[in-house]
Amino acid sequence: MTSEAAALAGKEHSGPGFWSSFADNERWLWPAMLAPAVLYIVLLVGFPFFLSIYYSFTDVTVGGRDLHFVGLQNFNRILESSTFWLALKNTIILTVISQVCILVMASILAQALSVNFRGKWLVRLLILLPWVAPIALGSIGWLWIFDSIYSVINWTGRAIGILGPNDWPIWLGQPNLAMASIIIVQIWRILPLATVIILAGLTSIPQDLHDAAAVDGAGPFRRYFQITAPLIRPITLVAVLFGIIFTFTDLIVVFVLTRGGPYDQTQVLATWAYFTGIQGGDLAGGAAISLFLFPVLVAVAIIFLRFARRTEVL
Amino acid sequence: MTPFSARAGKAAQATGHAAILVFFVTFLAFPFAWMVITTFKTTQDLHNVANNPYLFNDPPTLDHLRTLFADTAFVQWLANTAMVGAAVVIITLALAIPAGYALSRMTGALGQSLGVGIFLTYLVPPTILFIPFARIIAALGLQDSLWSLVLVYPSFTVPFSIWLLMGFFKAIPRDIEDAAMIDGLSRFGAFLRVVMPISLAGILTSIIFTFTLVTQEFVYGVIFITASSNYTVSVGVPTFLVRGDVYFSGSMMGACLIASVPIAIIYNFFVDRFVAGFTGGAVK
Amino acid sequence: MSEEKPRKSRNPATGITRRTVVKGAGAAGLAASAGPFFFTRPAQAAKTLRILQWSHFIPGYDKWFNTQYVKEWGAKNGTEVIVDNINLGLIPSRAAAEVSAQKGHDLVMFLAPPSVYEDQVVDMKDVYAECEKRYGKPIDLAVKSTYNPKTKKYFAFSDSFVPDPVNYRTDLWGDIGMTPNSWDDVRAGGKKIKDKTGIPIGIGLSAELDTAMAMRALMYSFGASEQDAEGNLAINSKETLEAIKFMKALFQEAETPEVLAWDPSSNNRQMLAGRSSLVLNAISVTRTGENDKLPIHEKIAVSKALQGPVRRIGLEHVMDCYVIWKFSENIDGAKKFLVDYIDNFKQGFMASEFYNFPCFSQTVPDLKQLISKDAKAVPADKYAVLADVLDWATNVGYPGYSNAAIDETFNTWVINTMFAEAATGSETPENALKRAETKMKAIWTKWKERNMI
Amino acid sequence: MEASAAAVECNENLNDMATVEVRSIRKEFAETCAVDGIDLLAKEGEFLVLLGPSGCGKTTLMRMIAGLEQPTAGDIVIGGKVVTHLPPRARNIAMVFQSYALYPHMTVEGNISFPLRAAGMPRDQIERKVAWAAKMFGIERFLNRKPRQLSGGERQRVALARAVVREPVAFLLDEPLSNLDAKLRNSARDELKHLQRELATTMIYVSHDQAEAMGLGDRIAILNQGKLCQVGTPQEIYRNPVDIFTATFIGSPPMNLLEDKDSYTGFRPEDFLPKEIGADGNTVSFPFRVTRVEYLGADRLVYGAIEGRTAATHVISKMPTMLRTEVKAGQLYDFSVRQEDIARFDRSTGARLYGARQ
Repeated sequence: MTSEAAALAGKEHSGPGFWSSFADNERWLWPAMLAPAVLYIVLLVGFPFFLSIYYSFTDVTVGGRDLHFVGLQNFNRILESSTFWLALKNTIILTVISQVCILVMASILAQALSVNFRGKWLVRLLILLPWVAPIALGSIGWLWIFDSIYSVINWTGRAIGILGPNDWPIWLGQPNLAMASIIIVQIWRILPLATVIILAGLTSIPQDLHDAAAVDGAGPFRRYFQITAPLIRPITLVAVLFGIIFTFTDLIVVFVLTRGGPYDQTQVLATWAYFTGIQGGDLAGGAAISLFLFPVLVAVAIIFLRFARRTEVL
Repeated sequence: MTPFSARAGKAAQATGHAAILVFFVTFLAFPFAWMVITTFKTTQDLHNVANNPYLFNDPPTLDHLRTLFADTAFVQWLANTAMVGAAVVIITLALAIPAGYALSRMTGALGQSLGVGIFLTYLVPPTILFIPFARIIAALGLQDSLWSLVLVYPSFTVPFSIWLLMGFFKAIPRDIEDAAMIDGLSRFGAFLRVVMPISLAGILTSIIFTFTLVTQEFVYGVIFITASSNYTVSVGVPTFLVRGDVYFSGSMMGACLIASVPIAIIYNFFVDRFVAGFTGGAVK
Repeated sequence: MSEEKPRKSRNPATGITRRTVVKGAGAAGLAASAGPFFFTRPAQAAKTLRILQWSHFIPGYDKWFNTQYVKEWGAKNGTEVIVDNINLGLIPSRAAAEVSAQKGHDLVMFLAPPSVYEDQVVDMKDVYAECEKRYGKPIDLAVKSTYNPKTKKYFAFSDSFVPDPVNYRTDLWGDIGMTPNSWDDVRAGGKKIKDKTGIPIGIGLSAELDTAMAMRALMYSFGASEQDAEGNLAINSKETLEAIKFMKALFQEAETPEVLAWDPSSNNRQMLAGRSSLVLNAISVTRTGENDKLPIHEKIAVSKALQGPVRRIGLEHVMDCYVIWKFSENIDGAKKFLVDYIDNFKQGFMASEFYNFPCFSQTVPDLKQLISKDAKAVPADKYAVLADVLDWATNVGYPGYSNAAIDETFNTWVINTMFAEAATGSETPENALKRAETKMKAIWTKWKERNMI
Repeated sequence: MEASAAAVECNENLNDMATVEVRSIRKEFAETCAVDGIDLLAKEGEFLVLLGPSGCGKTTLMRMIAGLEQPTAGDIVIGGKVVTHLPPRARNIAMVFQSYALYPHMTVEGNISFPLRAAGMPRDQIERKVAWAAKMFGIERFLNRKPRQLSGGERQRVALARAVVREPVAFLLDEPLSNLDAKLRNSARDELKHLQRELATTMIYVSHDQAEAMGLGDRIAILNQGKLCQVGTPQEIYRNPVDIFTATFIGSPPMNLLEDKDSYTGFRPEDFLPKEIGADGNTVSFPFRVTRVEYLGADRLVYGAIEGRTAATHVISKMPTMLRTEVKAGQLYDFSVRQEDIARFDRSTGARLYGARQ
């Protein structure tokens, strides 16, 4: 035993070598652990990001590499364009409406999934599907569903009598319906994630609290709105924040479904930036438009993070 | 309450519950059901407006799947997606776990603002980045290589995972690391041998997220890769099955199904762990 | 469809490609999948020529081009040819990335004149000269689409174009005793058919290629145009306004809102579903019907561009425009490839099932004869009407050249939006025109400043 | 807890100089000074309790001894060797946390063997040691369970076993009993004391519970606001507090304090008894108006105020139940304290002026 202990002690007292002091000293350890990620982010996000900002102050096009500084000209041009305001409005409408719907629907669905029932495994699988489907393909699936000729929604609506023989909504052709279609697809793809996150919050609430509230004579609704909802608020905020980010920066759904049409009525900032910068060749203009996305998102994120920190998410 | 009314109440509740589930399953899974039908319908059947779209008016056909597998590099695309996904997951974890941990343990304003700063980088939209990226990729000689995607995709998976893991690590009591250090590990050793295993659920969550984000990505994939054998599924399918004026709907729907359903099944096995991972940082 | 292109890496010992080895091993899955990680550069041994072009609408064309033609050419010229086919909508972003990177393919095919890239591409003058020596002058359409008179530079080389005829249902038009010969016929007959059967006209009003072509055809035949022959902005004219008003009436009388949501494939589907009486499109509609054995293709006829108040004129549907980047690693090879391709153009014409029409007419001297007897078409002379296509087809930017300003206007769908806004009534025709003019003025100013127009 | 012969043998030769010492140690956080120049020595085999209210710096002090915090100034000496700049693992100490800090992903066995595995001990030795420690704490049955499947008391034993198994120079215990219920706490306290006797290892124990401190400690160090107030045996601390803080912090109910001109007069409740009980000789008596009487079984607590002073001062008397003297609320009695039981404290500094008992 003695030798054992000695060996043990010997090993432990081997003195502070370089590695040892490094692995123990938080002053060095934290920077060392952060360095790879920070380096990567600076090189592969920061650098291109600032390059883009630089572009937005120049007159660069896809066809040329020589560029001249033009100051705020691109931004002025964008702000004067009615399409910009339309795209901004659409982006906000799309984000707000889809998030509100997702919040309500995810809360209901999570509540329904939080109890045990037969076939839950399958139900959960089916519900998860939209989230794992590559969104470009999922959107094409919806394109097929919304097709102006073969729309299965319209066919079904007619078959069950909701739509009259002369009703044939053109989902992607009428501005309001087109917007609605895009919102539906956004809800469809983000709802599973939001549900899973909120479900996570629900399962983390101790049963005691529900019992206590029940004993206190609270009905199911009071129980939900006064006990459950406040308790899952922080995690709900997380779900909503992700939803906002995913919706706000998304290009694919609009790109596949309507390409901003009819006549720019469903244009969002991300698609308009793409069409201007890449299709139209006005790289500087495209960069300037997509830069508008960033401050808005940052503002939203900061508000959310502040809320969330108050509730100890971050 | 009489036993009868109690039973009636219960039945009503069960019916309501079932109705909610039916509604949501229909909404969320219908497009996939539709994909199944479309995949196996003949082109003539698909394009006949007089037909009931739900029925197989012609006998089901495997033609669309044959097109998918014989005329496109679909299997290769799946494999590419899996490989890129795996590589990005490894890079993401290697960068995000240490960074997330360090941020979760750094005291003071610096750690906090660094954390927020890293999260904000997640908000930089890809539309801004991809032109400069093209230059970087070219400078490195990676055009048309899957390595270009492996290099670029962490630009959105790393900030996200750092943020996710940071919340998760914060929920782990410091006592446990202190105990490990007293028990003979270094600060770093405590992280490796104690914190990491405890955080498995959180790490799993970030793996799932990373992988999903990779399979969803479209814009970079289109721009950096032109060789058909190097496409990922997200890019390959719409690129090859929309030819000029014609959509190969059947094959495309089949591709979407094949690409999604297996992943969904795998996720379903992990969803409880995933749920635990997500709440790690948010609800104690 | 997507033919495996020749692999870039060769096993030097055996000379067989890696792909062959893998196929031999029967491992289509994981073994092969590791490949893309390890082969990022063509092997240095042989010269290479990398071509980027669209996935041709006729799969047979890609098959011929990728697996037969370029292989033979490569063997003859000691060059390994790599062809990458991508979706037509993705060509602009890919090109942008290549220019930004200053690396990419040696030969890139655009489907519309890529004037904005003029600074980045080599002058094709000598390619044209060489082909002209052998086959006479290229058609005017090709020159107008690839030449910048201001800078005196051929920024692209056009081997072929795709005609954009009218496709209409013979049965429906027969029932009302009309044939669509003029725009007025389309409006009157379209209304009649729609009132009678509920089947509308399918001329798009969306942000996509087919609409862009159809609207320009309408404008040009009304005597309106984006620019004059000298390249000055000329959109604001009473002829343009007339065209807009006509389209508004046509939309409201003979169409449904579905055309507002379309992509380039939608008019094909509408026609093949029997839900359309007339569309403006390439022959892809009937070709799809023939290939997919949809019986309706027999009822679809093809006719020449519509007569307008001023002239009968239509657009090319697609203009093949090959460019060679200045930074290309095999400029000479690319040029030689183009010249040789013109030598063999007839094969391409056949492989494309009459989709690609020659820019050097003499390469297919018996074109008229060929198209008058088609194996699949019912009736067999369905496509004979395309014989005089050059008399009624013009370029984007008519009556001037297809320049950078025209290109940007085209690609940002300014004209499409103008017509759609007016047709739906969300703007008055005058306002829609004014909005378009504002956008176009900015574009013209920009390119004038750069001395590109 | 069974003391096996092996265990005693194990520890016999271990700690030649098992002292733990801190020298003028300071710890400053961003704006506050958590530990403000403390000198303290835990003798070999001693059970030293660090006692103080929360926020007094006792946990920080312990964490510095453990190496989990770096002192701003001063040195830490363990076994005669300066370890100030050594990481925790090089100090050969064990620590039991308030939360027990068991590794949730390992079984009990994994938890106990963890320090041994970390030190790279051969497998067979680890097994022997784990068996020994498990037997010592009677947790053999739980070896394959995960911590979340254990009760609070069981977890505490596992934590102790994990600390004991590596035979450290010293144990640091951070309120290890505070998560147990009252009954369990008493028996655990007992066992802990027993364990310390057996192992004869230096233990430093942090507590905010004076009863626990009095019961366990060979010596108690009282800390307040980062400073060391007093170190001494429980008796010394109780009977001879050096300042008002110690005097009022120790004892339940705390020492009565009466305001004088420039000092406080202090006496313990149990020394404040009816005059007729008070023994002859040198006593000081006070008119005591009783307001309330509490029966606690063995004792009566008599609450009231001393009359005839400028400010009526509330005091408490703790009377053993065996004193049958009748005390009723509302009545005025004469109570007295022996002169030697009275302490005086400086009014401004709080320091003791002269002792009641020399």
